[in-house]
Amino acid sequence: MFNINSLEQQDNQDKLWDKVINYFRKRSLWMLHYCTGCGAMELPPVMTSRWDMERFGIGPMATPRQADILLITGYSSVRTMKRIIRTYEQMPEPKWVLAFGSCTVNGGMYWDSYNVINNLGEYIPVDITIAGCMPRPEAILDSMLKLMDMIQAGEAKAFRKYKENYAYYKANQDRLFMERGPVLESAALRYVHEETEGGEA
Amino acid sequence: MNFNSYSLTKIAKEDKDTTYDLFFGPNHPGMHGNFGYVLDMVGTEINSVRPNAGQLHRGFEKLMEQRGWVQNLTLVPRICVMDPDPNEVAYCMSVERIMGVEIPERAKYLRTITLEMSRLTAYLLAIGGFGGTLGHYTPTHWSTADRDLIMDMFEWLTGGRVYHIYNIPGGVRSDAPEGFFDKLLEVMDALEARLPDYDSILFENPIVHKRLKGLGYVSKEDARKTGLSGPNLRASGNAYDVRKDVPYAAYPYLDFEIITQEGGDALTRALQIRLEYEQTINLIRQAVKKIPEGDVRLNLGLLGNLKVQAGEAYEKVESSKGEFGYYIVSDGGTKPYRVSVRGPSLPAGFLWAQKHLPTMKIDDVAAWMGSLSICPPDFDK
Amino acid sequence: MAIGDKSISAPLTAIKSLFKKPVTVRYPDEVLEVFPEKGVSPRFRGVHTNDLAKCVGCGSCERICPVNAIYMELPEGKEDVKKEYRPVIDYGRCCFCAFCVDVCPTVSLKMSREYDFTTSATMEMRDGEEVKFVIDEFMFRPTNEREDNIGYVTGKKMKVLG
Amino acid sequence: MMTVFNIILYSLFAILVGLIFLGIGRKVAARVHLRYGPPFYQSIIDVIKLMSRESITHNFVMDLGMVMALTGLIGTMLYIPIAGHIAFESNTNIIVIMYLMAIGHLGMAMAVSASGNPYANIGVSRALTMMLGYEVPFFTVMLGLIIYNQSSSVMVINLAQAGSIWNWNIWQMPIGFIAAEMALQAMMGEKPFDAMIAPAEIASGPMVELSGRYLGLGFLTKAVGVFVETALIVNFFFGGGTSVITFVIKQLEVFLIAVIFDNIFPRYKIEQAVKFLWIFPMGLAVIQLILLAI
Amino acid sequence: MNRITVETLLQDLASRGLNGEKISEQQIKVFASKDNFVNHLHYLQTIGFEHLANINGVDYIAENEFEVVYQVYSYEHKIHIVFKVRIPREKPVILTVVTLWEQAQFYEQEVHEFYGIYFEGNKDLSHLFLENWNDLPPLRKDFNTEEFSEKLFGSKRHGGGK
Repeated sequence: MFNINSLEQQDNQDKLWDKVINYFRKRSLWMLHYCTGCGAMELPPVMTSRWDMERFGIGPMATPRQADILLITGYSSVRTMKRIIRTYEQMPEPKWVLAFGSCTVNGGMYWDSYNVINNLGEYIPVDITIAGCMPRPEAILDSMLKLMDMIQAGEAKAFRKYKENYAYYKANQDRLFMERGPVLESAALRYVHEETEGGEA
Repeated sequence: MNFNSYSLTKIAKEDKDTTYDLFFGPNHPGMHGNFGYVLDMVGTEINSVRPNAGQLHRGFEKLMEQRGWVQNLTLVPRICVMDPDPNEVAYCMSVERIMGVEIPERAKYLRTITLEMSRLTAYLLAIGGFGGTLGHYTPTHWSTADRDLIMDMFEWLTGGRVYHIYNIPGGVRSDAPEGFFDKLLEVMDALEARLPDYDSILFENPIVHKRLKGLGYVSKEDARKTGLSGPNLRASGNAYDVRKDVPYAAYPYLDFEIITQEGGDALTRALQIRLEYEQTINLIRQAVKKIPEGDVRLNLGLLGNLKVQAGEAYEKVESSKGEFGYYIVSDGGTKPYRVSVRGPSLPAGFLWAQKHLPTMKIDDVAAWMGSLSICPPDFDK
Repeated sequence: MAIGDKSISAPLTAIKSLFKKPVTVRYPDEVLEVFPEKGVSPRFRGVHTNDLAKCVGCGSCERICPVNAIYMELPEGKEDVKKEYRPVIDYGRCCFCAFCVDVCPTVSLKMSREYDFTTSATMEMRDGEEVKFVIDEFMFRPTNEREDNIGYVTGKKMKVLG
Repeated sequence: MMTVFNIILYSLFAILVGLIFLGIGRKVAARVHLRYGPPFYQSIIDVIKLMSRESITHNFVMDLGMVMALTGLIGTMLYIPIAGHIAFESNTNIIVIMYLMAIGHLGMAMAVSASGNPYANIGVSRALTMMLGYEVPFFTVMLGLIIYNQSSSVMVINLAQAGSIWNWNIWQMPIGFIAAEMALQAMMGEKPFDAMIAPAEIASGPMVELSGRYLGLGFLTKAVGVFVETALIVNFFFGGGTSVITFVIKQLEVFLIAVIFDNIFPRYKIEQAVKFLWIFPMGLAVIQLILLAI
Repeated sequence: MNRITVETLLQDLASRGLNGEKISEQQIKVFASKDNFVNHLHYLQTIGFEHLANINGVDYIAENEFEVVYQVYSYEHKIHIVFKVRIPREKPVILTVVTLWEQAQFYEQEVHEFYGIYFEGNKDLSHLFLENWNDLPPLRKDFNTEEFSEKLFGSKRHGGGK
């Protein structure tokens, strides 16, 4: 099974090899082609000719197995959250999460919506967060460059936090996805339709 | 040769063990937005389909009841990311209808210009989408870069690239900056000069014809009855355009014809977008030429505390995907009592998916979806 | 030839784009040169700046904010009266609509052309239980200073919503 | 001992050249898109990164299949002369090449169908169908070459074209060359014949479940594949090369033509692609064969 | 068929026992009872109102009634009808119009999901958008979305600050 101690040992080993491999990792970041919200609208300009992120070796990939970065582009509804977590857990390590836009920090526009989660950091570990609604292409590129620096320095290790604190994340996730009773007391007012009754009406 | 006629497939369809569920989306490169279909498959053929919606549901209509009349303007453009301005305009028009006010002429023209610019961005994305779904990335790269020219214009005019929040009840927020219209005309020339390139690489490409011809046929009658609107409706031969039939903004003063085509398949719908793209450039030029001087906004008092008298109205706007309608009920307070949004994509995304997809193979799903310009956020709400 | 007729030779004309100049803006080295000034447009709605001397703590921005991103806070060491309060802006909520700028009666609150607001410290685990969220880092507090002070220009009339 | 050394040297050379070709291809594609694109060594970085990542395997067959795909293609490469150098001399090596080239695809098919993902299965069935589509015309052209040269050795065909540029087979049998180019497009999986990858349809098909090392091996297979296929065309139609450098430049030209066509056409559906391959290149190849027979 | 105007349409509908009001030159609203509204809609369909734009609910909690609104438009006459049917809140049951318009299936599913209104005769009223939902249908006025968000997602009115 997974052992936290071994991880710490790994962290302490600051070998030259790690630095070399970090260079290759930062120069070839493949992101998952999954638009979770409206922030994805600024991705096409960044991916295509105008800003051309392929200059840095960043490109879109079709499936989570091939991807290094998961972009959470904007708000995520409960249903999307489920898919995000499933996707995140399918990605092989090392993996990084980039959160786009205000919605991922504190709910953004949809802070009081009944179907949108408020803080992404409660459910999966995030490496970089960009504010903006939605962030400009330049801001996206800036954050990518910053992520590259972090990878080179060996700081981008949020995916390890996920393993270390799995119980915390799991509890938060379960709160959304497990079979649960009504959240509000007003649910008792619900009208349940019976077929026979409907026939008379 | 119809592959469905193979008897093996027929046997397989009846056998429960040979069918399997395939999740086409939400995490799929061919999917437009965060949406999905659960396909019941036999081999590579689709047996039946179940739309897997709700990933984008935010409860807009509920949130709008919680916020003030003007505050809602930040919410409405987010209903359709690709084409946000029709939402703003439709919302403002509904509010103005209830209040019974008429906006200044210059504001009408500015609204028209933003609407048409927004339509251009959406059409360019649609052209890119056709390329992307058919595996042809050159037009995708070109069109997204060209789209940025208009985004720059938007940024100059309104201060926002994607969400402009430019229209408010009573007009628009600010006048155009100096030199804006000249630059806009330059951009229009540049975009028109690019059209032959798109023609040659996409619309005249024999393989594109081969892929799209006959795909997703919608007959004239069906298109009217099932609530399709916009380019989809016109590509099936129905001359219906909200801009002509229920004129709004400055469209009554502009000179244009409704473009219709017979055909009703994906290729016709792609060409429809191509033709309307040209028309849109023409409309912007006309509007820029005719724009009068004057105020851009009515004085409706302190807009932060705007109150709208009790009443209701349904106003619609022709967006790049079809008819966007806002039905607003006011009880005389500082917040709307009910805002209901009619998105154009629902009939195509749900109903036509169940009609069309079971006759297709997995190859065509993405191209079919792009051709009907399905935009999931507007039915997910 | 009508628009959209099939043509086998037409796609080959795309080869000429090989010899055109790319449209790419190589971002960290180059910036946009579309507008009268370099970089983003003069009207761009970026992060806020607040002229603390001009601000009168009226709270108009707090009331108009559609997303409850603004609340009034008393800076440290100030007397507890209404006019000493200053707005705090939460970029975990802000949707950059600039309504707050439009209603500001003294034109002290403005939006700069700066757009970069990125942070890497998303969360911190303490004993595997406590979590410090990034929320606090996304606050624009009265003590914060920003240099870019070009400001959001609203056009002919300064106050658009008032 | 020398043979082992040779094999390692040849395969490293092929991998390196193939990867750089892929990088240059991306650069050229980017220029067609009006952008700058990645540096030409990007593919090498990608592969090294993939090799260093966590790899998720589903079972033993998956490991075996990916290795088999790579070794199959490297094996093919050893029978192809590169500017006169060849690892294994053989009199009838066209037959061997024909046989070995299929192994790459079969290994891939084994590996990805072991993952059990329906997209991967659809992708593999498409790849094998496509193989059926392009092998028939390509080998018909090869048959023409064998008849023309009265030999099934690539070396002999190669040497027969030596001397003047007008001795090249591209002038002797231009119709056959066009057929071979079309088949090559399908062989390299470039558009319009990339139905087996098709991200927008089946989410990159065979590669759906591959991660880390397996995807890296897939990339290497692709790189060696590009090397082998372009080398065949250069040997058959462009007279090989006097030195390794001219040989590689000729290969690059052949590859770039494929890349440009890749960027100006969308993809055919699989049944359309096979139909096309069996009508046009096949027809041309048969015409060429008849012309040679007369 | 002659092009009909708003006035003649209102007269025509009044003769069939439907009250209507003019909203604008091209728009009217019509009130129907829940017993025979399907017949009226069918009649409207036969005289050219063939485009069903939307079906939506409105919750009039003060009057203890739901309203189901059918947005119907005629391509021929260029008139939009806001067709309103009221039903009691305690027993929200109404007849389906799937037989008239196929797309009504999904609009009705949506209204059912958001208001808990049952459409008699509609075979599939499963949830389209919400998953794992055990509370009141969310668009009803007695459902408090902010409280829900606070309890499930831990949102706060004023972010992380106060």
